[in-house]
Amino acid sequence: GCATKPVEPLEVAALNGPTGIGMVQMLEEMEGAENPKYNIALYQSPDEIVGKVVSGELDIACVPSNLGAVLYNKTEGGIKLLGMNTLGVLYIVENGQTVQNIEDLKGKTILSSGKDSTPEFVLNYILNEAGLVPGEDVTVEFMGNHSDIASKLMAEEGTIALLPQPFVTTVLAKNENIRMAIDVNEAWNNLNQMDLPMGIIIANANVVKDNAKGIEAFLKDYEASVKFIDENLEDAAALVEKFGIVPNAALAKVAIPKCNIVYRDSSASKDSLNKFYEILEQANPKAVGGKLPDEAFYTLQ
Amino acid sequence: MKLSTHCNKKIITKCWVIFFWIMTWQVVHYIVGKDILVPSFYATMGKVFELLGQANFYYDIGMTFYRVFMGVVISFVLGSLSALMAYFLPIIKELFTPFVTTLKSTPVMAVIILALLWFTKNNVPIFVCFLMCYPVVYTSILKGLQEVNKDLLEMAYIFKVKQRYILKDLYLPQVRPYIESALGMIIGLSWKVVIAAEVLAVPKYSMGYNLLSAKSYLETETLFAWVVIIVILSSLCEMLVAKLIGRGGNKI
Amino acid sequence: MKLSTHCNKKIITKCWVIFFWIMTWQVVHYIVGKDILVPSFYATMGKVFELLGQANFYYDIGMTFYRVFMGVVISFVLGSLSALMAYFLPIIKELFTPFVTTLKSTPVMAVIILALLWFTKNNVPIFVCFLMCYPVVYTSILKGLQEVNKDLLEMAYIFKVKQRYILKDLYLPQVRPYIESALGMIIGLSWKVVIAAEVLAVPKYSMGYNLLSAKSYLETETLFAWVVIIVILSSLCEMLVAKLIGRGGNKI
Amino acid sequence: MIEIKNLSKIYKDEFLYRNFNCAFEENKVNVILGSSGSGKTTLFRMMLGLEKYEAGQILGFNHKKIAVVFQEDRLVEWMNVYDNVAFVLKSSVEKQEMDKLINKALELVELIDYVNYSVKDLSGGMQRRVVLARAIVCRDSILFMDEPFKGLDDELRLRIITRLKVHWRENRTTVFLITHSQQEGMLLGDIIYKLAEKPVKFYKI
Amino acid sequence: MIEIKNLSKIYKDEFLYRNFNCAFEENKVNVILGSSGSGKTTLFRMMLGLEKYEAGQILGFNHKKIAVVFQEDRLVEWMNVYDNVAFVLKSSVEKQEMDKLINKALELVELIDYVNYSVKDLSGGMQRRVVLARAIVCRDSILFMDEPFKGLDDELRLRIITRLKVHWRENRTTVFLITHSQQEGMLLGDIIYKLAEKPVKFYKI
Ligand SMILES: Nc1ncnc2c1ncn2[C@@H]1O[C@H](COP(=O)(O)OP(=O)(O)OP(=O)(O)O)[C@@H](O)[C@H]1O
Ligand SMILES: Nc1ncnc2c1ncn2[C@@H]1O[C@H](COP(=O)(O)OP(=O)(O)OP(=O)(O)O)[C@@H](O)[C@H]1O
Ligand SMILES: [Mg+2]
Ligand SMILES: [Mg+2]
Repeated sequence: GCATKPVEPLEVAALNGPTGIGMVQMLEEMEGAENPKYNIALYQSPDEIVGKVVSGELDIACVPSNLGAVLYNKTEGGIKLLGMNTLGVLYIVENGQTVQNIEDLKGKTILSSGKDSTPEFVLNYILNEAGLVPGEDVTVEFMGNHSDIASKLMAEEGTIALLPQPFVTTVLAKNENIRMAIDVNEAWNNLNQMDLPMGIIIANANVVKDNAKGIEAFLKDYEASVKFIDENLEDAAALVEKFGIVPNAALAKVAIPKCNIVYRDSSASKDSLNKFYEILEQANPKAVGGKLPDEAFYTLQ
Repeated sequence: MKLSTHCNKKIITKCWVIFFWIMTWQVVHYIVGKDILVPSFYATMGKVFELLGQANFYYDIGMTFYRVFMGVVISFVLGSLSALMAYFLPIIKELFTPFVTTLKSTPVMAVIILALLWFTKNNVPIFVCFLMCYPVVYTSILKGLQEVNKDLLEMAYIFKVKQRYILKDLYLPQVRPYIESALGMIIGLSWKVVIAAEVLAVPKYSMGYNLLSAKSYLETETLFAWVVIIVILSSLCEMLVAKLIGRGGNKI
Repeated sequence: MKLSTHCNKKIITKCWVIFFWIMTWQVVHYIVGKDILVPSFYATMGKVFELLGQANFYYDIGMTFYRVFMGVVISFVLGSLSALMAYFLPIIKELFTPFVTTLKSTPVMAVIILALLWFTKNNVPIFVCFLMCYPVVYTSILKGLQEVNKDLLEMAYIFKVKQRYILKDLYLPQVRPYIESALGMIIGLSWKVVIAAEVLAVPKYSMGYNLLSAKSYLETETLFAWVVIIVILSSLCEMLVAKLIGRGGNKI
Repeated sequence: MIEIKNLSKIYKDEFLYRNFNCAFEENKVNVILGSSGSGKTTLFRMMLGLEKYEAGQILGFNHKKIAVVFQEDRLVEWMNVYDNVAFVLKSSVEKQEMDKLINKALELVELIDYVNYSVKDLSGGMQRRVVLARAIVCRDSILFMDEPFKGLDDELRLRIITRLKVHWRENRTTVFLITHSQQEGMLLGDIIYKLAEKPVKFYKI
Repeated sequence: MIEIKNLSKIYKDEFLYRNFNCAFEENKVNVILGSSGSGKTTLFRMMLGLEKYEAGQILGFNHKKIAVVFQEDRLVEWMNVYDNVAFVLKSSVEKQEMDKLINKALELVELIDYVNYSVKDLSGGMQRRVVLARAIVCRDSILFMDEPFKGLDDELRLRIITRLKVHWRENRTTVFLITHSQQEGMLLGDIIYKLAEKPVKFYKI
């Protein structure tokens, strides 16, 4: 009887940013399909995704990597890691020429968004490793969202800020005095010999158990979509514009390669993710939901 | 003849006032000196007309308007009904007071996760709008009811006038200024709140989403253009409601 | 003796009401069935007491309270002053109407970057609070002034009573219900808005920041604990203001 | 029979009424005289159930229809003359009959030309006459009138009083009438009571 | 001399006053009689500058102090008796003198025992007496009185009128008094005017 029943589409959520870009090909395929395999929705803020993951409304979701650990702990193992989809996209940008390396930040003020999330922890980590104490040697001013920082960066000369892609590209395109001063991901790589995981794919544990085939198919499609972006930048940029992730294709063409969109399955992501969580936990256990996720988070059975 | 000169004079004053504020805007523009922070009036108007030419624009407005409308209607209806109940039944008042106080001061952000769970994306802004507007309506109308002339109520009671006439002919005209002031407050508030909530919940068709993307992409002119459009729409709503109320009954 | 029984009865009603809402909370908790969405009353209270034991807690509260206080005072003072001016000078009213309409419907998000530029981080929430509360005060008090009894004003005018006595003895008592309703509305509103703005501007010491991190880490119990604290603080403020107003003059 | 038994009423720790007893006759015009501040209006308010009293009973009003001229006008400011009168009728009377009744009442008080005037546009005496019309329009009601002719000039007052007298005789209306004018009392009253001050005593004249 | 020249006033497209002329004497009590709705209050309001008129002039009031008993009470409900009277005085008189003046005025209207009563707790006639006190407390003012003794019983009214008569004679007060009672007019008036209706004509009696 099972075969005759029409398959329920998987409910998929991604953020309206790099994680969404990774799925443009799937979005395109699902549009107008008779029996779509997936229902993909792009969300603006993680808040929405959180509620729906907890209530079980969503089957698969792309979330910032620390939120994955938090959700895993708070739902007591109700979710599982499917893979890593975005690597580091953070840059320190400057409206001026004073900062060439991390040590130059001494005595300066950095604007940053993402209080209590990945940007804060990463920034603190690399500053500490460079021998600078955040709050003493460097002032970090947090602001509510990226665009406020971007505006301020453009309006005031001498501003230094920590920004993610694709904002960096947008800002650079708008004002030629602004430049990328430090590639934070590179700095992280140098310190840890590992990638900086920014975004991951998670799934509802029940769905993983009951619909293993569907999940597997999804991951295949996702991988294909990532490959498509890598190989057909032109077409991908057009789609990114079409789904409203970036306002125009020209900008998207510059931004996409910088967004570090990848696909690594759960076992391949485990090490770098675990390392990342360890660093977070040392900084603030709450950032991973109280404790490190255990083995079950990484295994799909 | 006399009336029309009077009207003309009023319109002329209005024009001067608008001119005054536009000048103020331009002065601020020059003082700040950065297009990305405060664009000029001229550039903003250009964007407004550009927007007016787009088909999607009307759909976005329509959806947002629908949310504002629902938010206002729901909070107004529930607000006045519960104020009425609270006025007539002291026990309901006792029950509602802590509830309304809570609503009044619960930060939207704190319940947004819950809200997103309970409602679909499209309706979250309506809920948030309700959360902000309901206490305003309730507080204002309850106050109005409490200030109703007791002498007239005694009179109607003695003459055994039916409750429905007492409500319609005595309460309504006296509570009307409070209703008007509540409506005046929530119409502006609702536009602002619905759009703020749209920025959080990002329904597909919405003005909030446009505002957000204008801001994300640092298109300050577009941002200002949207603000201008919002202000105009909200004033239109207010005028419309004032007209409707004005016609609905005689002035007290 | 009689008074005290009356008081006792009132307190008992209050207790029942609070009990009722706590039960409702628990019922919702059981229905939703997920601690991370709706924690139990018991767990929330536990968190509240945990927070009460922390030293930083009081500093956060103090700073937020300062912002709420400033926001309320500034918007109340400017709101009533401009309503007074608008009432007495028609030209000012003409000038202010579009300004207030604009304020009423301008989405906060759209001006936050300007605000961050003009004010320091610590003061942005005050500005945002002003933006939300000022139109409420203005609208309500202007309405109140327009509803003042004209007969008494004529009387005072004929007897050549000084303007200051007219304001104090005739206007004030009649506008008081409107002032009260405005204050009742903005005190709740201001807590909510200040905290929302703190989430946007992230000043170092603030309740909004705590709320935000509770939310980021999905510590729903802490989140609810903060909401409880906010509601209690805002009710206390409201009660305090009601006391002050009640003492400030005789009831109309 | 309308009876008041052992009525006591205290204002500011002073007895205004103390073990007060009296009986009024039905289908008659009961006039109540008394100096300013003696307690006439308070008596009315207690009989109407608008004022609480410390002890005693007031009997005879069960389920009877009542119409009142309050000492103050209590007109509904934002309505016109017709609507003010109609307001007390429309809960019990059909539209068509109402029109007839209202016209009759307004003719009696000589305001038929002002039906559509807003009450704010009337002179003080005219407003008082609307109040009067609002009470007498109620047929089969016990009438309570607290200085109904206040502010009317002598001639007009006499004309109205004469008409009312006929009208009340015919319908055997029960009326309670407070007045300050002995003349009015004499003209209209079947029985006249005079109040002596605190605590109130009653004298039949 | 207070003069009204060619005054015209239109209400609802009808002339209430049309080319109306008259002169009142100062330091005298000018009584104005006229039936209900004839235009007395309107005349007062025009003289006081509270009502606009279509044409004409009213002369003789420049910078004079004025006190009024309006036809309605216009008491400040949320104040007590003392404060209601003090309200019109405190802009021009010292606290100490004010006390004396208020006491005298309240004695004249027999309300001295009620100084601290809230006006809401007074009977209708007592409220009217407060209104009266509020006007006569203003020395050196031209008095405008619209049915000041409305709602007072005959005896009290006579006592008050007698006192006022002496008082006004002594101080040569200019008074404009509207009344419906011929008797009051006779007792108090130096000159009596009678209004004939629309458009108003004046007869000196
Ligand atoms: N605002 C108004 N609009 C239209 N007509 C008015 C207005 N005010 C007064 N009138 C009319 O003017 C006439 C005179 O009114 P006024 O108040 O002067 O009478 P009055 O002589 O004082 O009578 P009363 O003794 O009853 O107080 C009345 O017929 C009244 O209907
Ligand atoms: N609410 C109140 N509180 C205290 N005293 C009151 C109150 N109402 C009335 N009184 C007192 O009761 C007495 C009688 O008042 P009432 O109004 O019955 O007088 P009245 O006979 O109607 O006089 P008038 O002819 O002046 O209207 C007055 O002395 C008044 O001061
Ligand atoms: Mg009385
Ligand atoms: Mg009059």
